[in-house]
Amino acid sequence: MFKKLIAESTAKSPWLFHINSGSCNGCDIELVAVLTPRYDVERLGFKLAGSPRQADIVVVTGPVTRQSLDRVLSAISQVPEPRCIVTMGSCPQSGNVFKGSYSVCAPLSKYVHVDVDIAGCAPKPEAIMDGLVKATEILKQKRGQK
Amino acid sequence: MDFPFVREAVTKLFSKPSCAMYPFQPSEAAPNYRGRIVFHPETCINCNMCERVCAGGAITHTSVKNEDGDDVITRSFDLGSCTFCSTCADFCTRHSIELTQDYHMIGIEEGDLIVSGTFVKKAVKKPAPKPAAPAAAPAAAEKKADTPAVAPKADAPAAEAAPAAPAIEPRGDGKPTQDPSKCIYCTICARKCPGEALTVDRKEKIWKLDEDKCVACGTCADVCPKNAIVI
Amino acid sequence: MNLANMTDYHHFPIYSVMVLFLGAFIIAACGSKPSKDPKNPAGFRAWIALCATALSLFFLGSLVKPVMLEGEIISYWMGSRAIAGGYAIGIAMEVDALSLFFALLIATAVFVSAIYSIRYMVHDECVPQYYVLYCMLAGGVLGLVLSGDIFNMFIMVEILTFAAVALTSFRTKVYGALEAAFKYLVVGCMGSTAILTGVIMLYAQYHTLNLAQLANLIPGTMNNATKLAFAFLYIGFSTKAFIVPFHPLAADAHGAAPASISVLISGVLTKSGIYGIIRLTYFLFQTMNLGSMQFMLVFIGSISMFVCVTMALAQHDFKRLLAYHSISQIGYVLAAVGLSTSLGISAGLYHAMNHTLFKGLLFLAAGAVLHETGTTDLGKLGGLSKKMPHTTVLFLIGAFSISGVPPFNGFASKWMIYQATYQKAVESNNIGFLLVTVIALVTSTLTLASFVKVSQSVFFGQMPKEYENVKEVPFGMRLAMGILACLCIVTGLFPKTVTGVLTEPAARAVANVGEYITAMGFKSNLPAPNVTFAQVGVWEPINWLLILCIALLALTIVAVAGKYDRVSERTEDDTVDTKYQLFYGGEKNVYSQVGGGDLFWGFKHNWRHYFDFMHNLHSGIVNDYALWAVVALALAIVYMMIVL
Amino acid sequence: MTANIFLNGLQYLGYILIFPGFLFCFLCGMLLVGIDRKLVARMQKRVGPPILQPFYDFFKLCGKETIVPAAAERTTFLVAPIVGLAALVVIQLFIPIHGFTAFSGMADIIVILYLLLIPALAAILGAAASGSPYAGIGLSREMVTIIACELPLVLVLLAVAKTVGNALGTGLCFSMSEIAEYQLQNGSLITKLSMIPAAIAFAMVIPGETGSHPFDTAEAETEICEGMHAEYSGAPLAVFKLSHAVKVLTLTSLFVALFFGGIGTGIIAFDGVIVFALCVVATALFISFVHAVTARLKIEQVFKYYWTVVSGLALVSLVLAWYGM
Repeated sequence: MFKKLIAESTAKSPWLFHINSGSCNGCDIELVAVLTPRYDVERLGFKLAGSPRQADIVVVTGPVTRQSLDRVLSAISQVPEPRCIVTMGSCPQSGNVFKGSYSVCAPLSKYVHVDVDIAGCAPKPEAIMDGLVKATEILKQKRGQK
Repeated sequence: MDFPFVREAVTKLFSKPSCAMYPFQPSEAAPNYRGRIVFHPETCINCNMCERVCAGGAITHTSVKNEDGDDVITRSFDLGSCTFCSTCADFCTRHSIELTQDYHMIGIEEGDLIVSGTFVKKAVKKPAPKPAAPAAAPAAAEKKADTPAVAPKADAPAAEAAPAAPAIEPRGDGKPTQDPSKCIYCTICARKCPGEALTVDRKEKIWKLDEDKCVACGTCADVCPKNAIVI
Repeated sequence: MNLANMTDYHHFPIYSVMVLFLGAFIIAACGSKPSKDPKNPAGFRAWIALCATALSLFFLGSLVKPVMLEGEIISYWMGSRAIAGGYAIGIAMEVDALSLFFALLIATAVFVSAIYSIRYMVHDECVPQYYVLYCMLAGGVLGLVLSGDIFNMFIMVEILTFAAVALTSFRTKVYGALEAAFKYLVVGCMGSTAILTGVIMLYAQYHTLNLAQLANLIPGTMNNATKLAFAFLYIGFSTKAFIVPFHPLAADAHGAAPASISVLISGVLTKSGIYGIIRLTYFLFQTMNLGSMQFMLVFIGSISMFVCVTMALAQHDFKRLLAYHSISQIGYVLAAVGLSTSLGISAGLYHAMNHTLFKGLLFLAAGAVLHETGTTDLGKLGGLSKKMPHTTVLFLIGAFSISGVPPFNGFASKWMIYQATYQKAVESNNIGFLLVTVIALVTSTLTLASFVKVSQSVFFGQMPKEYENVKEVPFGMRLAMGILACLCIVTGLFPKTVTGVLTEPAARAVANVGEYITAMGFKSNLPAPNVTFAQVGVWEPINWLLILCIALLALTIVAVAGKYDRVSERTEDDTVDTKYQLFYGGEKNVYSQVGGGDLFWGFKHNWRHYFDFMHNLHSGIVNDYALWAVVALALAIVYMMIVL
Repeated sequence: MTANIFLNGLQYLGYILIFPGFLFCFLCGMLLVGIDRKLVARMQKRVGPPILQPFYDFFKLCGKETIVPAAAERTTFLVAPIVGLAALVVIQLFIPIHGFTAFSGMADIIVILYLLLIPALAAILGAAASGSPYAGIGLSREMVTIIACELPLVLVLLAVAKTVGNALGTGLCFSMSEIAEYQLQNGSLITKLSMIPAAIAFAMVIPGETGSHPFDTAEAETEICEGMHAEYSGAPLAVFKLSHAVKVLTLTSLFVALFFGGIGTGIIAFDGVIVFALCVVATALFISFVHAVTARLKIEQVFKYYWTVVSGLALVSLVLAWYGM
């Protein structure tokens, strides 16, 4: 019974940790827009966590610059299981317009398993919500497997 | 201390929230929103203009020969690398690329964010057949230069012009030829050429085609104000 | 003299003092050749000191039954010379409950500190001499509180002052040790001289040195010379208690002295000062029924507790911080004693006892840190809890006690002090005493803040690389700390028993001056007062602890059933996994210890003008402090002349 | 005889575990926090999370992995949250609910003031044991907030003690159960002139003690990564969240017990509901509303605010109480 309760709760209370790996801030402000009264993702139980230790979903924005690569990876590794990694915007998925730069290490999926990609540059808040809802489903699955 | 939001907080408490209840109620994107790319391979002429103008390097193509010796070309758009700037659509002479209002672009499996389309580019027969080419057009949707949309257009002016100056023959491989008698060296064709294959010098009255660069897209013929280009 | 006569408990007070001096003599007579044992450089001399202190504690402990429980006052004339012609000419010892109370505290602290010293003093030179001075100091303080003779009190003050000065500068290689000893010497001698002057003036007036007789003669016959003597004596004992304005000396002395000596300076020397002041005000001059005297003691106590706790918040050194807290807690004692209510005296004495226990524990913990790491600078330490878990637990017990966290002993006594001050405020309808309650409560929180600072800076947080090889301190040192920690818990859990056995008899003795005088063979017409210790508050630590334990047990069962303890931890072989590193915004391998003197920036920023003022005031120059002493003496004289 | 003792023990065990102990604290505290989050959202014109959201958060955290950082002191790190929660629940037992006083005879208001330090201290030590510098900054701020709240709280409690003492004729009264008894007979303390500033001051202390806006400098998640809880994950974090919820309940019910006592029916079930309703109102006014209209203060502003404005109010109350108004 408790297992089911916990699995249900996992889907209902995903906390986000946002990592900016050299983003242009476009995606970042869209992520913040999701928390505003217009979209209010807190309806679904989402919350921005301040520390990776408390997060369930890691949202990475930015093209993963060489400077930030180690930091991003160590922050992601500090998130307790079950966790879900979401890349947001085109940059972490491919490098976008920075592709091929000496200082850019994108895509992130070369280094860690990415669960959900949210495309868009920057994605629309609705698209972000779509992606996050998908991520909660994945979280619940992972929780259920445990 | 000053609390400027007291009244607002109280009034808001008793008013309807301003949330868009998105996941439960669908929400339309604004008009002219540039969302998911839709590719119409049937109109694509493989000019690769889109690839060249793409800032994010999101557009790629692969080309495989089939048993007929035709090129099977697959063009794919990686939405995960796209900036949705719409430049490719703007540059596409055949309007094969379209950015829709669909913003639900979520990738979970590999390939969820890839939009692609395949078409066959007929291999050019060296002994070029006459304008009979258009006849083949209705047969296949996947055709290149001689698509139904283009062929009649290209033909019509040629047919009109034929009595006046029959000297200019179409080359038959889809690449343009100039009719010097009609050409006014306005350079529009050179400027519009996606492959920068044309060099036009107004003073010297030179019209030159770099055959390696030409992709036989027919833009030059379309834009020519004097119908001086024959394909 | 037969054996039965010798084991009569009336001899025990003098035994307990003599045993210490005898120990000092034997140790000195044994020469100063260091022993070959690297773990105990003093060899058998350390055991002699330990035995002497243990015997002393035993003698005093066996006096609890007759003196505390049965209310007997032991008067003891040396050389069987007693009263001749109405004047006491012999040397007397008089042990009432108050004396015994302080003597027990002192003997306990001295005994525990002696256990600690054996393993603590291994890195020093001349350790045999250390034990000589140690026993001298202990004997001096014990003699002071057991003496029935004001001149003997002065002599004991001299002995303990010089022993303390020598021990302060014992580690001459420590930066500032000699300077601290010099400051202590200068101001301490001013204090001793003031006591001597007071004694001389009293003798000139009343031709006797016996405390009981003086107490019988002085009240009612006060003249200007007596008032002058009172002021001199008061200032003299103030310097021993290090209360404001003599607090800077304590900081320097504690910072430089070995930790085992800091325990004595803080837990024992200051108590001797408090004892002197109580004897002076309640017995000799019996001035405590005057509002002005109550005001003076409570005022100085409140100033001491608040000024010193804020000074402590500004410190960067573990032992200096403890030193200021020491004075702050003495401020509590003085304020409570100055209330002149039975509950107040009982609370004050209770707190004095607790102060000896927890401050001793804290100083020993500081010594343990110094012993292992070689520094007490809060800015340089960190994360020692992983290397010294027992010391950390013991330190935390001490820190909780001093901060007044229930159910430790500091809370029990502070809580009585709050009640006493508030009751006094209500009884006297004086809103000023209410302020004392508030200051005491706030000071308690500031104390907690300051010990949070210490625990974060020293025991928790991150460990600097150079302390990776630090080990737990030897068992002997932990044993000493453990004894004090147990006492801290026990005295906190059974406040009723402690007050019933120890502090209430002492408070009764303070109220019952007439009996003190008659016990010595003088006639007194002071009536025996009716003493009650009514409290308004309710606090049942045992029941509370029981409930907390049940709650904890229930929670633990739930937690264990819910696999609370199944945690991911770094295993030994996998040392590079970033998962178990601290979160630094993603940075790797960063060392950043938050701690040291500026931890409570938000508080200090608001008080910056006050802290600047205090910083400028405490110049560290001995001339200034001597000047403060003179000014304090002048003010005391003027005040006494006006109000008495 | 033994059966009697057994039954008594069972009854007290019931008090500790069910009402007003763990179960009550868990349900009501979580509900209060849920209502608080909902109300804040509504005041910001949002829909807000479901009222049961704190329960979801709690159970989710219970199911997460608990990571103990390599730099942390394991035992303290794990034990601190449990001790803090247990201490809070015990405080809740001492606070009377209308006439029902499970254990209120065992502690007075000064003791409760000190017991309130234990959960904060547990959180501080847990944070210190985690070794994180963010936690270090967080605990420093938490401690300063405690110092800031302590002065007004002390003044308020002394004023209450004096007022009730005056009325009872004993001069002063510290006992929680006597204060409750007095209010049962003579109506709420808030009806007294001298208690109004005290009630306001106590209300202002509630958000500071519970660490909610605008006094949440200690766990400012946007600047110092949740501060004290920076390294906590999984079940210990869940316990901390629960502690926070219980603390909200404790402080609001203390507020209700001190100033709005005597409102009730005498039937324990109804009284529980009434007290809880009053707690909800207090939460709504002093936590949610203040949260919605203010932005986070700097730590030195928090300190200044409490030691000037709030302490001033409390002092006014104390002086009024002193002169018997």
